[in-house]
Amino acid sequence: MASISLRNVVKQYGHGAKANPVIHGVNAEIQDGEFVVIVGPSGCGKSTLLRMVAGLEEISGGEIAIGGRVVNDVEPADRDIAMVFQNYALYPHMSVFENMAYGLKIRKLRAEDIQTRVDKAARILELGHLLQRKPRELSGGQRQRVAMGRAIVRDPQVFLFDEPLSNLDAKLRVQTRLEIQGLHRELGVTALFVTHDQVEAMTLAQRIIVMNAGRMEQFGTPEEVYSRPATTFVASFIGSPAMNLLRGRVEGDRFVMGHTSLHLPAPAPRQGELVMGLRPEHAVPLTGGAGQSESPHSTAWPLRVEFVEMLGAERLVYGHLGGAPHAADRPAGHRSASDPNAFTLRIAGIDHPPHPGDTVWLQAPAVRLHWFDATSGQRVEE
Amino acid sequence: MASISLRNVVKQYGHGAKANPVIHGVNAEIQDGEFVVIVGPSGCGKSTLLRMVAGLEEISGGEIAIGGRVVNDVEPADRDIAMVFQNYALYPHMSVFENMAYGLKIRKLRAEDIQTRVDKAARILELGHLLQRKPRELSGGQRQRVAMGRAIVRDPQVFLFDEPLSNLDAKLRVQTRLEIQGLHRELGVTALFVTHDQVEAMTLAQRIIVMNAGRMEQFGTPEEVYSRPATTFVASFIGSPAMNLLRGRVEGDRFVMGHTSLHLPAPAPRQGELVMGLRPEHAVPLTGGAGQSESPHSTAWPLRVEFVEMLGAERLVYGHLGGAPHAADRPAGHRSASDPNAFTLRIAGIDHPPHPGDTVWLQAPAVRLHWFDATSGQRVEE
Amino acid sequence: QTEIQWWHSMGGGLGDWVNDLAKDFNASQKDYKVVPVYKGAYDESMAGAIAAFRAGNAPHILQVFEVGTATMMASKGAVVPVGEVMKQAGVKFDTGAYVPAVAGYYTAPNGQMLSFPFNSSTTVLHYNKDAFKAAGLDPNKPPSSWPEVAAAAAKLKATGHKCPFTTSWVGWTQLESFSAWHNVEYATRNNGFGGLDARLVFNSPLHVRHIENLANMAKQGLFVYKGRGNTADATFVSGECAMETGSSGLYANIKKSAKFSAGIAPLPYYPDVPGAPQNTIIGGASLWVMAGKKPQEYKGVAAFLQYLARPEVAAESHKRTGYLPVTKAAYELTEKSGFYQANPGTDVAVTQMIRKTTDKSRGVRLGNLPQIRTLVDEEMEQVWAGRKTAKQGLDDAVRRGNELLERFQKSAKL
Amino acid sequence: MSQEKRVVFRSGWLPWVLLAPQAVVIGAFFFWPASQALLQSLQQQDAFGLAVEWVGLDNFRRLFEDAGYLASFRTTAVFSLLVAVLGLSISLLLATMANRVVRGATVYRTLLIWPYAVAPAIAGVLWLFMFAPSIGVVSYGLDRLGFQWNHLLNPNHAMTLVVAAAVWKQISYNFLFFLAGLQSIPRSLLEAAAIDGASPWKRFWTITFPLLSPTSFFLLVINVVYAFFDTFGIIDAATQGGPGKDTAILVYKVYYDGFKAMDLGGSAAQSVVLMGIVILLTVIQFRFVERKIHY
Amino acid sequence: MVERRPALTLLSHLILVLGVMIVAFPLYIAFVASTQTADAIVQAPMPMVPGAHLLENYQAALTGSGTGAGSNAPVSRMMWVSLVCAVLIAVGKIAISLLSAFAIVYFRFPMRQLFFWAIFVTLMLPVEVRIGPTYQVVADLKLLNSYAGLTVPLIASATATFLFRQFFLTVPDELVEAARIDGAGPMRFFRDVLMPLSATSIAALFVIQFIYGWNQYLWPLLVTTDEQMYPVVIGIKRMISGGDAANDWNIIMATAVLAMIPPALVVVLMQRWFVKGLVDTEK
Ligand SMILES: Nc1ncnc2c1ncn2[C@@H]1O[C@H](COP(=O)(O)OP(=O)(O)OP(=O)(O)O)[C@@H](O)[C@H]1O
Ligand SMILES: Nc1ncnc2c1ncn2[C@@H]1O[C@H](COP(=O)(O)OP(=O)(O)OP(=O)(O)O)[C@@H](O)[C@H]1O
Ligand SMILES: O=P(O)(O)OC[C@H](O)CO
Ligand SMILES: [Mg+2]
Ligand SMILES: [Mg+2]
Repeated sequence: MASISLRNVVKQYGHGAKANPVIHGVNAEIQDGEFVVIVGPSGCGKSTLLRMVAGLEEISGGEIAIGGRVVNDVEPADRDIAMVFQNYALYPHMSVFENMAYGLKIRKLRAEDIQTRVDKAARILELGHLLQRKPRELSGGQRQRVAMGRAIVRDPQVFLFDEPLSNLDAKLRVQTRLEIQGLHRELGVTALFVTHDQVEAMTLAQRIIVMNAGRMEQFGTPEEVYSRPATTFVASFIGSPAMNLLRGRVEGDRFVMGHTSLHLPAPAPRQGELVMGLRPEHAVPLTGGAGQSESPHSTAWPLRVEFVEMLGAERLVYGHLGGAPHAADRPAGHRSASDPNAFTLRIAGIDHPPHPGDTVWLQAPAVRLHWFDATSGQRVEE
Repeated sequence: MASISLRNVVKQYGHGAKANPVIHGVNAEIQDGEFVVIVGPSGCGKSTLLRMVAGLEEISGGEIAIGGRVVNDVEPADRDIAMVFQNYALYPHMSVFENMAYGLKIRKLRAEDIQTRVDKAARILELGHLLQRKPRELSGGQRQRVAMGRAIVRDPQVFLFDEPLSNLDAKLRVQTRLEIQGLHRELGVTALFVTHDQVEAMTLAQRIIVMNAGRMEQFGTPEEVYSRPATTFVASFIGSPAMNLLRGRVEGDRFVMGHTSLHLPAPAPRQGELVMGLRPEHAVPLTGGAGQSESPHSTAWPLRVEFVEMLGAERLVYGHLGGAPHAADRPAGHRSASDPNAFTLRIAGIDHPPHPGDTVWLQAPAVRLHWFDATSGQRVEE
Repeated sequence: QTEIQWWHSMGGGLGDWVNDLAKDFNASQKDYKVVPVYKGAYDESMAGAIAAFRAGNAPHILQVFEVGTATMMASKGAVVPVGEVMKQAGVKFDTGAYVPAVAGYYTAPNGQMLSFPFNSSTTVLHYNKDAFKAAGLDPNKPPSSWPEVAAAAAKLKATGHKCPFTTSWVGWTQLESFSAWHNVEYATRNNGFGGLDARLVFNSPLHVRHIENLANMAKQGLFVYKGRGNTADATFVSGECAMETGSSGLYANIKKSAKFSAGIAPLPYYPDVPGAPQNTIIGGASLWVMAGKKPQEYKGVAAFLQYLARPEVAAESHKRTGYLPVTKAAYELTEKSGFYQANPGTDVAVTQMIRKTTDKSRGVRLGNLPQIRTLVDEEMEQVWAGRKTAKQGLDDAVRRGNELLERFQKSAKL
Repeated sequence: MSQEKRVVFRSGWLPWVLLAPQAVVIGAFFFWPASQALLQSLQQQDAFGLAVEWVGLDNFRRLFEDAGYLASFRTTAVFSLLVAVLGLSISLLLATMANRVVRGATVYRTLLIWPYAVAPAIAGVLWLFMFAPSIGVVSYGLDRLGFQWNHLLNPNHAMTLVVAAAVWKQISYNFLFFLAGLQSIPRSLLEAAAIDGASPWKRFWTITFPLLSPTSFFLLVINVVYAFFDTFGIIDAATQGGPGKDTAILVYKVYYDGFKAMDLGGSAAQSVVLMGIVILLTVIQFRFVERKIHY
Repeated sequence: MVERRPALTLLSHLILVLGVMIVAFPLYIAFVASTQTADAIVQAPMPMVPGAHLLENYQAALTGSGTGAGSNAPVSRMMWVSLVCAVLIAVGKIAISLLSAFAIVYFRFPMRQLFFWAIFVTLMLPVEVRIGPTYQVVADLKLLNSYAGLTVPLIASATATFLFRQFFLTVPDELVEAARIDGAGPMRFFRDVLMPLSATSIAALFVIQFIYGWNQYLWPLLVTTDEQMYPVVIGIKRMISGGDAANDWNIIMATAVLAMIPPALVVVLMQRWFVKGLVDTEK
């Protein structure tokens, strides 16, 4: 087990005029035994970062240290790491046993030792009865476990995962997520886990690195990232459905967006152009209010419902704050994210749902409002 | 537009000794203009059923009628249907326009008519600017829309969809779901839609056919299927996380599972061996109760918490009802669904979450309890 | 033991003969071992040997058909004259002992014998006596002139014979030998004996008349074309064709395989042509000794050639194959043995050749003659198929052939 | 498919060692001889290679003035076209049928695959044997039907004979590739077309055939190269280029002129022309491969 | 299939049966001829059912005791030569191509592109067009009449290299990465991962190259002058090129059948891999 330090890590592909910088100086200290998830949209550089830690990509600038030792020039094999790939990268022609044993064989371990280690890993992962199979004879989930087994037997200081769950179907993904978590608890090895799925990130991580376009936007616990997103990017990326981000002006105790003006439940941190964030699950519909057209409350906001989606235990209500004149007759499929005061509401329970055309009155708890700078997107605190 | 009747439809592959029956007599009347979703686990025969309606598979027994006409021996081309395939099955060598026009050309429509129809479909689907592209130059979502366009231009009586969304990524899936719904509303054509994803089924369907191993388990509205599942299979298949199904004996006003005995909030429909169902989102944690070890309430049930998963807006609490002596020290990954009194609880909000080891007291609203026959799995009503 | 590579083109019964010669020679002494290798038909083995020579891998002895003679002669550095081989090996070599009509062909203007006359043949008419009988023809009175050939062929055809007459080696039998037999020029400069600037002239009216005649026979199904080179031979041996103009050397294979009784007659001619019949010209092949070998190996070559020239060996060969006797002694030996009386027809070749020769009938010795043979084949195929007239075909052959001669003249002077 | 690997091994010497055997072999037996051929095409030599003269482009000039050479071009074009078109269409027909029947497809495949194993020279011998004017079974049969078969004199018959032998030999190879190509066409496309109302015939021409085009193009190039070069053995065994020069394709002429007629310069010049043609073909093929539609 | 048209299926079978008959006919004739006496064959029409002389004809062919025109070298020896050549060509080509494709795909080194193009140029240019100078080289190296001379020049093309390159490019990058993390060096990766993965491609190429090697005609015609080094294809041609005498068609056909058996076995037994290996890489 070991800590991992990223010190101003920079990566660019190509040289000179054709240089294509993809990581712009990332700093992070990952504790010994910690489970850190790197999350971000496709192409933001997650894999690149991970692969630099693995030693599969050269580091263009800065320093990476594992367990205190700078590894910039150390071969992957000598970094004492193990990696689980998105497509598992199992050797297709080797049996499960051979796949797990390969790295040990290369390290010239004695046959008995290999046997013991593989057996142990197979026991942990419940792969015992599959040892003689070839990867193509396994289901997706089983392959995934073999890939983990291959990593475990090596008994490395650091585990690296590059989207190891994205090839699994939804059910299996949930189950494997639990397994990985259990495993980490059991083995306590430092782990760096890449995903673009924020649910995965939230459920797995002790701490999350949120990346965007080669930059680290936030590094914190899931709690922090969810409750106090550092930027609009983090705010919209974490949580599903995404946080409602409303662009407007704070004028006194009101928030003005075009023709709509909302009464704020508490003073905003500052006046002027700001982005206000409110999660769909945090806006509280005023129960008696469905169908009402008059505000039941001075700080209640009207939401004109366009469309309601049923998700079993809950519903998503799509509409516009303050009511948008033409929106209602567009087909639901054509709502666009850039709609200025589009708003999504998430309500639990299945009784008395609102209907398209209704106006729902919402209360926004003051503590649930997030404020961001309109230009930099940085969080603004009082 | 047309109704679809399935009358005792049977399908088996192969003959005689090697016969492999996969559909065991399905009966359903689908109304004109209705949107029906067929849902079920992989291999249950959904595609087979759909393909029989399309005419791509022979019907081994029973009858299928479209718009009142029995089509058992009608060629697919003559059934006046359109189908959207899972991998879209776009003709890779034809442009988007040609793909959509193909069926019309074969039917020898005049060039102007083809142009008009394709243009109209392209407008509806916002494909206008893509008409000259080849399928490989399109994104997944766009391909999906072309596949739908190809179906629309034909102006068929019936639309058939075989898992048309499963090749899309999560975000796109949600969006396309909305589009399909909008489209159906617009065109009003009878539609049969296959999926194995219950969320998709719930959000899209006017009525759902739940299939299991070649049998139709329930045919009803999403509401019905969610609130009054006809069998334990439907109960566990619809809703996520799945309904908690507890196997035990009703003895008077108590429900006994091994060493655990729960006080029922209302009398069960009958005494003896039954399966009791309760959805994770329907059990109400008694707010003051976290950490308490004494029942705050005579009909409150103790849940010993083993593991809590954070999902942004809500949490999943995994544990055992009545407390299981050895469960706590097993890693979470190894919880198994067959654990007799394992219980999952879903709670909204992020404040004061319970911790592993705590006991949470739950209240089960009587109306939320579902009862099933222990052997047949059929719903038992008073 | 020194190995002597000998490449030849003798197939079938002739192949047996060649192998026997080598075996007998090898058995007769212990120093040398002659290894005969069949390298395909004459043109193939010659091409193969030339390529091998360029690659430094030529055999010691190469059997080259007579039309390759000029090419071989012009390649001074590639071959060692037989006379010299013999001299260096200290073997007595008397050119006078050889049949002049044969030896003359392989002798350079300076009198040096360049190659060893091994299997010289000439053109004869083979005919199937059984078929003749069946057609009501006299098996002992073969046709002697071309009109008679046509008449006999017509009779054979009338009695259902599918292939009354055919010929092998079209260029040799119908043009080269034909010219000598009628004492007309095939090429200028004494058919090439007089220098490298010889040009083809076998498109004279007589030639045209003859080819026209054959073309007519072909049209009537009296003459059936059976392919280039000697591929027609097999059809005579199998009995398919009743008459064939071809090599006297076919005798060996007829003897070996034919299931009918065959006769040999002189090559037909046109009786109205003054001076005809003159004499036919030499065919078959001679043995060339290739340059660049070790003295010890040349000794072996000399010993082997000397062995072949022994009267009893040469006479036996003559009797066995139908090829001409190489030395006068061999001829006399054969005559004395009464072979010709016992086997009527076997003397036809000898008598045809031994007539006095003229400048026009001594033979044909032109560069690139193998290629000329091929293009003659090509042109004549057009004629037999009726796609060209005899005149056109011959004119084209002469024109194309002369281009080859020009080129040979140029490259030989390099 | 990416043209580069993301991760590469780092070693200064290993790649050279790995390449060495290939480099030596193609250097010695490909590039050196090819350059020699180029040189020789500018020379005039006597048969035994004892005298060499530089003649510049004379050989090429002579070549393109030679009606026979130009005729050989035509012959080659006709021959290659016939071999490619017939070979491809017959095997496509068979493959389509085999793809249809499901039952017995492997049996048919096994039965159809044999000629691939037959050497062209032997194929030539076999067909010659069947068509030999007097003893051949086929020519005998034709004769009985009142058809006079004579490939020794009739150029059409000769061409038919070599084309038939060449096509026969190549069918198996084409068949295998077409079958694989057909089997890789997603069923759902054909089902979609069926729902769109296309008849089997229409489906074949509008869906199957266009989707097979990468396979077809690949096979077309392979077949043309086959017809150009690999059929030498067939021609040599069956007709030797005759009658006249009516079946003397380019490669046969290269061989004949170089090895039988001993016109090395001319033959080398022809080699150079052939190389040009093949390189052109290769470039076209490569262009196509690079742009090739990956469905 | 999509629709039910028994007539169409019947037609398919008819066409296939016809195809099989046409394709098989020459082979059948060859076999029948190889069981007759030489005389029976030249009777037109020749018998269409197998005769009784199978054993003696094949024995005659194998031991070279035939009496026909041309060469009578024993076929057994020729088959051996053919076999050695075909195997050498196939194995040799595959071996050097694997190595060079590995170098080109998995390493970056100066002039890599040059090498690639050099290899690419050799792709389709057969020996036939440079046959004279190649013959000269072989002769200069004293390789005439040797297995090396018969095989090495035919190895000198890069078809296989190109194919392997194409295949290697489809091997997921992650496998190399996994191997590197597992501590495997280049050669170890080559041996443990790449080679086993290329098995189908190797098998396909083996078939193609084996057939190619076995069926060579023009090249052995030039470089062999020793009957002991004749491959069987040459042997057959040698048997019929002598026109003086009737060909022993029975022996020739027996030889032809013998000459077909090994490559046919290779093709038929490996047909599945053959196409799979090629289709996977080439397209
Ligand atoms: N070898 C390379 N050469 C040039 N650019 C590259 C290379 N590899 C990756 N990139 C670029 O670097 C950026 C980051 O890529 P990376 O693979 O790290 O993204 P990612 O966050 O892992 O995305 P995903 O979720 O899709 O896997 C991308 O814009 C990509 O195009
Ligand atoms: N051609 C066939 N021959 C034999 N059995 C088949 C055939 N096609 C499907 N089956 C079997 O029929 C059953 C139902 O298959 P079907 O494709 O309808 O399932 P599905 O519900 O669509 O599953 P999925 O969600 O995986 O698509 C499966 O058990 C399958 O193995
Ligand atoms: O068959 P041969 O040996 O007599 O030769 C005939 C001709 O002379 C060859 O040119
Ligand atoms: Mg990535
Ligand atoms: Mg399905």
